[in-house]
Amino acid sequence: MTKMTLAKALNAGLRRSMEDDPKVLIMGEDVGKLGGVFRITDGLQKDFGEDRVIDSPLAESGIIGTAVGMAIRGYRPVCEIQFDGFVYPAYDQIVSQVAKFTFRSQGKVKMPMVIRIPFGGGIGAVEHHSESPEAQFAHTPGLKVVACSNPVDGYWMIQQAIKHDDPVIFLEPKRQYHADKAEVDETATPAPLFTSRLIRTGSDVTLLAYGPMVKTCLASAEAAAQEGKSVEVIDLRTLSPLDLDGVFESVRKTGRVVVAHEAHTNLGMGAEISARIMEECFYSLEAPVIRVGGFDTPYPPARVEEEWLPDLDRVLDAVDRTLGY
Amino acid sequence: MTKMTLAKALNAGLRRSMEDDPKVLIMGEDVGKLGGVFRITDGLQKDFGEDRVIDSPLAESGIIGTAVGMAIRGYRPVCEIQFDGFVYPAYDQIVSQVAKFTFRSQGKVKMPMVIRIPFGGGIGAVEHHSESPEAQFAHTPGLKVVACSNPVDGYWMIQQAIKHDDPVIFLEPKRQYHADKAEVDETATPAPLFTSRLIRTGSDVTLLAYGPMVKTCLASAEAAAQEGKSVEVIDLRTLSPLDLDGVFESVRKTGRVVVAHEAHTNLGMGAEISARIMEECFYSLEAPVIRVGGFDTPYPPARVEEEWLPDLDRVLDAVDRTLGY
Amino acid sequence: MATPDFGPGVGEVFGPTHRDGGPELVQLLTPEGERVEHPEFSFDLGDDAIKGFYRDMVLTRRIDTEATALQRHGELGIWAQLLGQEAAQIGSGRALNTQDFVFPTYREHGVAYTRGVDPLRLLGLFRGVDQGSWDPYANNFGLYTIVIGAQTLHAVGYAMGLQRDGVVGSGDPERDAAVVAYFGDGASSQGDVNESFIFAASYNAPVVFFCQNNQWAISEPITRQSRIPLYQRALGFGFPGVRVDGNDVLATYAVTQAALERARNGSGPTLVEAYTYRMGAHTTTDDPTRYRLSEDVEHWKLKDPIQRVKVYLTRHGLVDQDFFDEIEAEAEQLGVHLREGCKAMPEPTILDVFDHVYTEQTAELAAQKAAYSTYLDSFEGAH
Amino acid sequence: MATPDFGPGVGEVFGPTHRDGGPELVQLLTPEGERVEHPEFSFDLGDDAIKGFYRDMVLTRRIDTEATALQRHGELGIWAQLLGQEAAQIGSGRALNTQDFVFPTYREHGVAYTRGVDPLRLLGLFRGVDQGSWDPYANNFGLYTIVIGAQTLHAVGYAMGLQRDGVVGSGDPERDAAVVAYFGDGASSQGDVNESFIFAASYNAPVVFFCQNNQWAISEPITRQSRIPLYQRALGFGFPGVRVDGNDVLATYAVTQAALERARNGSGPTLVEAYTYRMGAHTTTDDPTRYRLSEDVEHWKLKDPIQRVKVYLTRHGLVDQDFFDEIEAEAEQLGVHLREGCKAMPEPTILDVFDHVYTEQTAELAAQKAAYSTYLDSFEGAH
Ligand SMILES: Cc1ncc(C[n+]2csc(CCOP(=O)(O)OP(=O)(O)O)c2C)c(N)n1
Ligand SMILES: Cc1ncc(C[n+]2csc(CCOP(=O)(O)OP(=O)(O)O)c2C)c(N)n1
Ligand SMILES: [Mg+2]
Ligand SMILES: [Mg+2]
Repeated sequence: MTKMTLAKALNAGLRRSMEDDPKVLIMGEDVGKLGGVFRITDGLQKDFGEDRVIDSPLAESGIIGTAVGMAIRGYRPVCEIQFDGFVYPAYDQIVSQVAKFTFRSQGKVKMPMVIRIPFGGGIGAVEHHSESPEAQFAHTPGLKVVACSNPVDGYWMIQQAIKHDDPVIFLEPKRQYHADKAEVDETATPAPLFTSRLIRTGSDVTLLAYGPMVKTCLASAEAAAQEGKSVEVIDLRTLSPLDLDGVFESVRKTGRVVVAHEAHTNLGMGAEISARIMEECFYSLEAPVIRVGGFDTPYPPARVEEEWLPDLDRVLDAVDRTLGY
Repeated sequence: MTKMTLAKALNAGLRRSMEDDPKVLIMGEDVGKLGGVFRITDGLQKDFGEDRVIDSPLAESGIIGTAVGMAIRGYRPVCEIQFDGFVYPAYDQIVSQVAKFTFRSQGKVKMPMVIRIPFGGGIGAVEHHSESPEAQFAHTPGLKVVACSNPVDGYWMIQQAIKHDDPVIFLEPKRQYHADKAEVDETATPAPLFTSRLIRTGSDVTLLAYGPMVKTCLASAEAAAQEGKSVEVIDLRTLSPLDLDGVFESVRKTGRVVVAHEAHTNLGMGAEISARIMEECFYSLEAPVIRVGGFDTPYPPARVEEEWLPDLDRVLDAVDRTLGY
Repeated sequence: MATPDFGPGVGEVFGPTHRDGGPELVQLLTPEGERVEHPEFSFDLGDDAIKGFYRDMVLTRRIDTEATALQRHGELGIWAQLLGQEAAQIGSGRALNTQDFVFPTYREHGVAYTRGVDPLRLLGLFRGVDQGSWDPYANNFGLYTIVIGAQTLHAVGYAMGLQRDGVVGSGDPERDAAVVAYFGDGASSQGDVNESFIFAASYNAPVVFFCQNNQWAISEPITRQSRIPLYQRALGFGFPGVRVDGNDVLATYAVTQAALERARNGSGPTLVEAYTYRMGAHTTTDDPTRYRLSEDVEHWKLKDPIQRVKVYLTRHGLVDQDFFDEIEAEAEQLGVHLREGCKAMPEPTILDVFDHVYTEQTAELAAQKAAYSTYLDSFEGAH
Repeated sequence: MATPDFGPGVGEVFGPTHRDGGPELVQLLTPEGERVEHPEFSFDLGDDAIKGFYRDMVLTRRIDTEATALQRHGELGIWAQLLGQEAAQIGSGRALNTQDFVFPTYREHGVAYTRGVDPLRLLGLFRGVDQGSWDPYANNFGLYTIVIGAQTLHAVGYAMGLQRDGVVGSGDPERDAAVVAYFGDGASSQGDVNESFIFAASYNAPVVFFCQNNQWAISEPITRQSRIPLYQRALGFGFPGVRVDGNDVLATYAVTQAALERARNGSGPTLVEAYTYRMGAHTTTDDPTRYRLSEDVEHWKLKDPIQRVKVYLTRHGLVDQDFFDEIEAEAEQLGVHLREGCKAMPEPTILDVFDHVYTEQTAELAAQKAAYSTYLDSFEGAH
């Protein structure tokens, strides 16, 4: 058992993956000596060498495109995208190459690649440093998309993603990197990667979140409890494929759902989840699924980001609104 | 009044826009002498010169990126992306630059740019030539996204998009280019660009479509009528912003909705539309909104594409299913 | 292509804007079938090899003409012809070792043939029954790539893998390997291709960038993409570039061989520009009369890659009529194989589409597949 | 930077892999403050201009130190320092005409100053109150660009617009215009930057690619991006490239001036590599001690761009103490302006965020704004 921040947990998970499998490579901008701008790869180049922890030229399409070739050669590249907003130059390689290789080769070519993306806002950064691109990747067949929300998941999920034979977009809530510490038991057996998790039981409303919003939603549930409202919270963890059986079960119990994320509400994950809940739990719904998301504007200047991002009060307000039906 | 195919109508619309405004430029691969692989720009370079109809080097990011600069200089570039699957190399310029310029400059810089994309399948092409990327653009604030479904709309919508001061992703159902002819009245007054249109009235089910699926859905409605089911059909036309007032009105009447598109169902436009209908018409819904979309697999080889794409029967089946509730 | 005029004063102000970058055009067999010497490159295989190349080119052209005919008869949806590029593909393909790996575009039918891929398999993508059914690992020949330029980065990444596997510069010819990235003149404008030059130079990766400059990117002439000879692009990235007569199979072999050798022994990347011409349409759906003059095509007919070898072989009495007859017979067989095989290709079924999206089918896709299968069954009898 | 070893045999096989491409480093004022002649470039303005450059550089450095201090005091979230790059920015910025247009990165504070942009406005992005509040058309200075390389394509497109407006090669100095695209050494690896070279060459666009090679891309040295001098990248695309001492304001002015002149008179693009050094951290959040030696920094201190001009001016008795005092006083004023102005910057309000997503607010956004405003009001009194 060690107390770790999310950043340290991811670093420890990466280290263990590299120890376990010599085919695991890390590539990205400034991942070497610097250890990445968030220090997630801190010390790894020193211990595993420049051949396994590779500082790349400043070109995201180049990073992902060459990683495709490494995967074809039998390696398991773990690519770091420095900030969410900089994944787009690599978008073509990700959606047209990485996502389709297994399909078009009828399984002959595997793409065991992990693309790590620090995502979301709340760190007072300038434009392009606080995006939430998950929905675009989840819309793309062939990719898998997961988001961790705490140190324990960070430690295990990154290792599971690296072991996995399909390409995984691995979303890390950068706002949480150095926030809270948690006990990580390196000997435990983690839950399977592509599963959601019930993290707080309740009977009145089902609250769905992932990544950075999990902490916020737990706080909202706590506050709601003070007001006598029993809120059940589920950490989705996997965005593609979605694991909604537990969600449907919860909805059949509560009849009310709030789904929260930082991404723009329009066509965000909440849209898909809302649609599926209606398809599966039509007769159980007492109220429409309510979405609490980033507004449909570009991410704003840092001085107003806290008001732009869904927070405890906005989630609470949504909980009240669904109970109002 | 002239009878035109969609291809000819778009060509005529482009021609008229270039006559009306010397600032209108066309740029893309093979748009000059060849007139584009679909001949949409046929004859334009001959009549307007190489300075206004520009064959570009083979680089999509370059096309959109230079178009941004032209727009800043006061031009109104109309960029042709040769096929839907080739818009991704330009994805970064589109979502991080084109979409955000007006916002970040607080309106000081306008981006009057049109990005024409022949989209959708059904033409027996090889991979990457039959994609439906609309949801990804609709999820991006700052962009507007429209899809035409017939020659008359093609003729007017392209001119309206070019006159519009915000960037417009202009989706053209390539399968329809040379399909049916329609009378185009060049003297008529078109409906505003960002509006949906009721194209068939009915009372039992509301059927929503855009682009290539409009024709299919009208046929399904016709077939349903034979079986005594009255289906109302709405051509959404605009995907961002969505114009759903007419849809909500229809749903309050029918209580049943089917939304169809070729794009992957997961996080496709249908997800957002379904979520909004639940939010707005919760108590009017007799059945969950049913989505008929492309499957969540990469676009398949041509020999099975007709079975992969939603067709008359699958839409009809969805209509029956919603009536089954 | 001539050096463009950079306008007044450049000479004095900045000095010449580019250098020759090596022999302007490496040629070892003239269009007239004459062997010629070149100061830096020589063809050191015997006449048997040349006979082999001749056979390869004839069969490759046959693959192309058969496939074109199959498209005309509606058996293929589309076909990307290589007519005129046989020497560029056979010369480079035959320079490869078994352990080398190839990343092709959609037009490398001749290279595929040299790798031992059954030509029939090449038809699947164009017939619309699959997206490439050969096993890339069986012949070290990757799947065709439609998105222009994307494969060049894959090639560099694979080459970086070779470096990490210790099979570069080991000195053991059985062991050392290299990668060839094929691409076209139009592709040279794509960001990905230029980034692949950056990465290859940065890591000194064992890759040969083989650009078939067939003068056209659909309707756009090479001058739209570059105003200087393409091989000189390499100078901007710090590795050698050379232009070879892509219609000269001997020169293409020699130059590719040298470039591959550099890659295998750890000397890094090379750009080879094979100067050739797309004699046919871009694809069977293209109409070149809209954008190019038949004179050009006529002019290039005189440089035909197969004819010059035939002239060489016959003039020097290296072959007799039987030689040509046997190859013709072989070509006939190949034609039959393609025609019959094409029509006999197994049709895909819609339900297979759900099976290889991921290495293991997800519950979501299993459900979609099951639902669709039930739906399809509902028509049994009904129709 | 030395030419890398391309491994054995390249010389014989392919000939030299790159050429000098012009004077390796254009310098007109040595670090010791001595004026030197250069065969191709000369500084033809008088000493008053040099005094002006000195003042410009001192004020520019002051903007940088004040902003850095404001960040330390929590008034800015982050700041991208230009320390050491004053000459590269003032020399190039002062070579511009009013009608020229600039596409900057996020570090061009000195260039912004030469364009007449109030330095205070530069702070907004870093303070988090806006994303650039100056009007790009007021000073022909575009908004800062964070996404590496994206602006280079915008620059080429704008330059193509100039060509279509007939303000290139008209011969009228009041009329002819050019564009400068600023970018860094790291940016040179991005696909967009290389595509901008392609487009500029293809259309012979009036653009100067001004690369400040400050040796670092955050923690990565230039050698990771290119193994040959960066200015030689231009050779691969068919236009001139030149390396200038970026710490020499006279040389930078002269070279940029010549490149701009070529652009304006219709001779096309030029790549100028300003060889300089990032004396500070990448940004105020960066810790360079993790990846570079202080010796390097010490070494470059001796090449300080401001000091050498000061030595020149004083040694030749071109200025007296008053000159320096006045500039110091001016710098003081500027400091006050920035410190007070920064704190006084109007705070954005969340409801403004909905207003400029589109040129006209959509019904959807109006509704989101209204709903959020009502929600916010619900707290009035409540809290
Ligand atoms: C990214 C991308 N953009 C556009 C296309 C459409 N397209 C297919 S082939 C082609 C021309 C390619 O020219 P070149 O690279 O010279 O290869 P060639 O076809 O001549 O062999 C184009 C524009 C594509 N396949 N991919
Ligand atoms: C597309 C993209 N990828 C990554 C980043 C993160 N980033 C910001 S600055 C920088 C280094 C830029 O180096 P260089 O081009 O040399 O400019 P300099 O900062 O040295 O002035 C990086 C990697 C970015 N802003 N954009
Ligand atoms: Mg070509
Ligand atoms: Mg730098």
